[in-house]
Amino acid sequence: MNTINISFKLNGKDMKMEIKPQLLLLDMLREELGLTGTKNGCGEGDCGACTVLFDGKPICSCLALAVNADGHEITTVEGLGSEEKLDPLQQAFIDEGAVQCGFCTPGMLLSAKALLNKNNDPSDAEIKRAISGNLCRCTGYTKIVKAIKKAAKMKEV
Amino acid sequence: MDFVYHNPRNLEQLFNIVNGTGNCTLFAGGTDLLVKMKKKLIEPENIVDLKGIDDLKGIVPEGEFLNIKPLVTHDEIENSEIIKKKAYVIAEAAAQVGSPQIRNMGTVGGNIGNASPAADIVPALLVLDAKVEMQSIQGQEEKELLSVFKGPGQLSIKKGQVISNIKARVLAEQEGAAFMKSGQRKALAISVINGAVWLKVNGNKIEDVRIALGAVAPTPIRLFDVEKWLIGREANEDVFKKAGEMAKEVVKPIDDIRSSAEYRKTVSAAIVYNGLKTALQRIGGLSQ
Amino acid sequence: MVENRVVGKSVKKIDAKEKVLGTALYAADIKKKEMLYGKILTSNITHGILKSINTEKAKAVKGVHAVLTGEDVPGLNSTGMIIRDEPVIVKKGDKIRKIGDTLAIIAAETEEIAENALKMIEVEIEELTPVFCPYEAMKEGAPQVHEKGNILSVRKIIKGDVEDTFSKCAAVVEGTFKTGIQEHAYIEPEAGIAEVVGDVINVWCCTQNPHMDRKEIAANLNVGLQKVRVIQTTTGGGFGGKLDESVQIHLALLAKATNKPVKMVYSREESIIYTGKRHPITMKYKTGCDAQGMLLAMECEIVADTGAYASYGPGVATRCAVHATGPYYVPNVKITAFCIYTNNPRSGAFRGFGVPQVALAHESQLDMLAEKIGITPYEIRIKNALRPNMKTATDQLLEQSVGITKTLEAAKTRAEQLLKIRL
Amino acid sequence: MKKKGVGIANMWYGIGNTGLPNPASAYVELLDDGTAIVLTGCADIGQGSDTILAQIAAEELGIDMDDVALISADTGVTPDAGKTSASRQTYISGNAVRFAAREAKGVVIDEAARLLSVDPEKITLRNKILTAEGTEKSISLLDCLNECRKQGKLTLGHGSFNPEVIALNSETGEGKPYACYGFATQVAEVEVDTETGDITVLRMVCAHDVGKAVNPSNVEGQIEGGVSNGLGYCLTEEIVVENGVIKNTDLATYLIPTSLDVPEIESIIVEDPEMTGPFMAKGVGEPALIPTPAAIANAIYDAVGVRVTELPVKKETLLFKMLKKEVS
Repeated sequence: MNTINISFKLNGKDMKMEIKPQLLLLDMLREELGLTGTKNGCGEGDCGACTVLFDGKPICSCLALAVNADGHEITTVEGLGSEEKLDPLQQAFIDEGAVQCGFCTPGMLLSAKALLNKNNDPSDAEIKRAISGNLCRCTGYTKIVKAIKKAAKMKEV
Repeated sequence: MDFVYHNPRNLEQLFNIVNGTGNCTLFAGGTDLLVKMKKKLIEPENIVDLKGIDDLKGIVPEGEFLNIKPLVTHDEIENSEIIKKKAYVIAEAAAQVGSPQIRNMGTVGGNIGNASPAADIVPALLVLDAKVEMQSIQGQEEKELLSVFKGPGQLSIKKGQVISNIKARVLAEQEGAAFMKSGQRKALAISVINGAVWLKVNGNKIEDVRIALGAVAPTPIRLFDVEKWLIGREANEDVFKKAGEMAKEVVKPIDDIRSSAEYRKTVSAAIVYNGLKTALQRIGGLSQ
Repeated sequence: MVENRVVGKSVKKIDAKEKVLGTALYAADIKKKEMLYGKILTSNITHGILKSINTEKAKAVKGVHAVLTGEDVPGLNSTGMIIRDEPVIVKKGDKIRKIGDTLAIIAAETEEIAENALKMIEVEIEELTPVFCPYEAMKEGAPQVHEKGNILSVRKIIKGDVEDTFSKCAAVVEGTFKTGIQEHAYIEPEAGIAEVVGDVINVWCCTQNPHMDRKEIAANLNVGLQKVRVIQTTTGGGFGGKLDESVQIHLALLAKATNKPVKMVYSREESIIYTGKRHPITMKYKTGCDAQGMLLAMECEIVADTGAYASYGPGVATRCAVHATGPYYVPNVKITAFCIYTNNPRSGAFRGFGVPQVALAHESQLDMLAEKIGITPYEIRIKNALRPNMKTATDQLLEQSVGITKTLEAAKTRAEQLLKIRL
Repeated sequence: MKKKGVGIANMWYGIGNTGLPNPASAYVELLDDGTAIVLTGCADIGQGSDTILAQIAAEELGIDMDDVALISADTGVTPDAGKTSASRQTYISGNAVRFAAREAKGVVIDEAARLLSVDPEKITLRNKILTAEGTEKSISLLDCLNECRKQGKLTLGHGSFNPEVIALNSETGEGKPYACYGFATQVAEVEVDTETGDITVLRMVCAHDVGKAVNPSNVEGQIEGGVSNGLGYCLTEEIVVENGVIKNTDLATYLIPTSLDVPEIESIIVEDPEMTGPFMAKGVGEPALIPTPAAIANAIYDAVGVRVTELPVKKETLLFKMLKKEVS
């Protein structure tokens, strides 16, 4: 089987990979790179659990080919913050009780991150719209919206 | 999934691949294509990825038209200053597609290429008198957007042809437009029925009008009879209401998992009526 | 009283940090050396007899380590939370009762190999007439889903005399209410991984009850409970849907057969087809009250379609019956709740266990009565709400912590403020 | 035209299995340094039982949340706590953990009583200090544990709880199906579009009697999530089955609420203490969803005069019913 060499930025680091062109971005992240923070909830772009940032914009990694990362920048939840230094969004999600089962959380955080990067004072309506591609079955979204609003006002933790 | 991957960098390479290779499937945003592949509804032999071709990207004004290249995403349309100013009805439609993720991935060319009767962007383009430019190794051809749809998932396009541009007429003074959608929920919803309206008034009179509906027939449609009836009449609520009633009589939708045909018929009246009303309001013709 | 230090405080969830970091391990995130992937061959007919199954070709596929059929289940080959009525793998000669019944399971080196090998299993099924409507299924002569008949359970609650009381009511309302089938739709589809270490079978999986899983695995592998260890992985929602067995027993069988770690992750489609749903229920209600709106009698017949297997069906139907009056004092009650087998998808536990269904009925009936009597929906509720030292339909004396009048008042006050209305 | 309506619905919900035994158990070990390990079979599926049970243990042991490590749902290590279902874990496993903690605590209390020469009943443990009530005498938990170890005493506890129920009579249903019940009232405000049948839930006001909210934020989370789940059940969620075959097997055709579908949710926690519950708590997980469809259905009637008799309320069914009634 043919392989293709790609180079891209992953969570701020330069990466080079040799991959099969059929490989999905989600599978490259989870299976080849062990970045299992990105989840597979439906595989068809209906739930948003697999959301990653592609050049800063949220996309469904389950519907993207890994080759398309070539020359671009990918951010996953692992690139958002670390044990020592949480992203304000991550801190706000903990503080506000915005996490229940947690399966939608990584994708939700990334959609929120993309919003806050372009709008540091979003309204509730703007927040709800920004996360409307991320299904959550546990929280009813209420505390998630609050957490994002709070994070917008927080300085780096 | 098992396919040969092609990654042309320009149109010439693209045409060489499309002509020199067996069955080719064009890959733009991937939001529909990959779903179909995963469901094994299609099993393409050759995937031709268009994302490396810069000639297929960008929004360029040209006189009375806007050139919207096929790889422009729904998100780019929604946020394009020029579209928001001169062809806002397309931005309005793009904003209602799927979810932020899908809008960042899905493209206008892909939305047309899928030939889904429920595509949101299509009715908006149709009421802006959109043309499609098809390019192939033999040259270029321009068609009315409406004429390229043959049926669900079927496009009237010759082998080797690629959609290379979509031209939409900009809105002028005294021209208003609106996009309407009825989905089963407020995001991530495929339209149960959608529609767009474009209206040009002269004083109180309707000088010209275009109405398009989606998900009421095997392809998106224009309501030519209703448009003809409206031209020359006064632009007011009663006339719009009547136009809605007429729309209900001309559409021939089907039952599916999203809705019954009867519902689509009934709601087409509301879509047309509210569309006309909103379009007129936007040119200051009716109080809000 | 001393004030609590921790209880009553909104402390941060202890698992939140690993979840926001993406480091929490869900079953699908676990990888083991030499791990195999499990897949299931399921029935695409609703009712029949498995006449023959030939797995030779599938077994011969390179990369396939095991193909198991019903014959290969060393233990009971049955599961079920209340009644053992569901085969783990339908055995040759046995019955298929719904779409998605397991006919064979496979472990292979990749998911793709497993999927391709599944297609090579040859199956012969004798189709039987199915029954899909629970009312049809209750009739004599209907196709029998299980040998013991289609009426799985009947729960009766009888108090006082409804017939006599209805004739004395100032207002009586009647209605039939139907509810649809709901899917749990947790965002994490079912997943697990099993590995035999020494003589202990370890199963890591998403679940709502690892101890029940252990019991089911042990019974079907015919080993002692001490030889099975079930470890719940971070679970991406359950809502009742992860109470029944999904991947657990299949994984344990495959791990034992191959002596390698085996992982199984349901696709969304598999999750929807294979797992339980919320019971669709039809409720015929009749409720009467006096001229002041005090409830006097309620009669209802509840029919729950549990599909092909019991799962939590009898429990759901019983809960419907017990909760059928709503939180109100009703002196005369006649409730019958049936749980019926059909060849529909299996219904099971789902957040609320039948109570959301009856709530639609009794709450609609209360509004209907209030309208007839000429009082508000709030008034009829506060008048009839249970209070301490009142008895329920099952004659249970409620002694304390009966907060319904308080919730009514609190909701009314806040709603009136927020919505600027009078309730 | 858009019409607004308001509906109200009540619910009750028996906590635990219906008229059947459903025990839970737990182990607690108070360690040398005053921290503790709790072992419970209770499966946290995201609703937060790990946190709730750790809170209960910390409270009972008079130590901080950070001092508690909780290991749950591993049959190799943890004792059986029954199912995470029937809204039973706060009430039943909560009691089991509390009793286990109490037993472990009993060892240090006895030791403190011996050291301080008072009756064990007089000893309280709070903030890691054992105090003899009505005296100035006290000893730190750490010192007391140290003394225990010198005596060769480990500080272990086991607890189990089985709610008191009476099986239902098969003919009359008489019995005591549950030891306690949760109660709730929800009010829905909706808007119905009379031209399309579109139903928008604008606001939900939800008052829930939980006995005692062990973690108020968590209780709100359950209510908000339950309302969302109930809203979907009421309006858009339906598995379509034809001849035993499910027609919608993906999340593009099985529609759960998105962030744009869920309204403002006002949660009101009502605490009518449950005397048999751990710190007077009972459950909330399922109650959160139960009255939601009924409240929305009653609000739809209030808005347009059409009585909902089937779930989900399809907008097309509603539209045609409205047209028949000539709602305008």
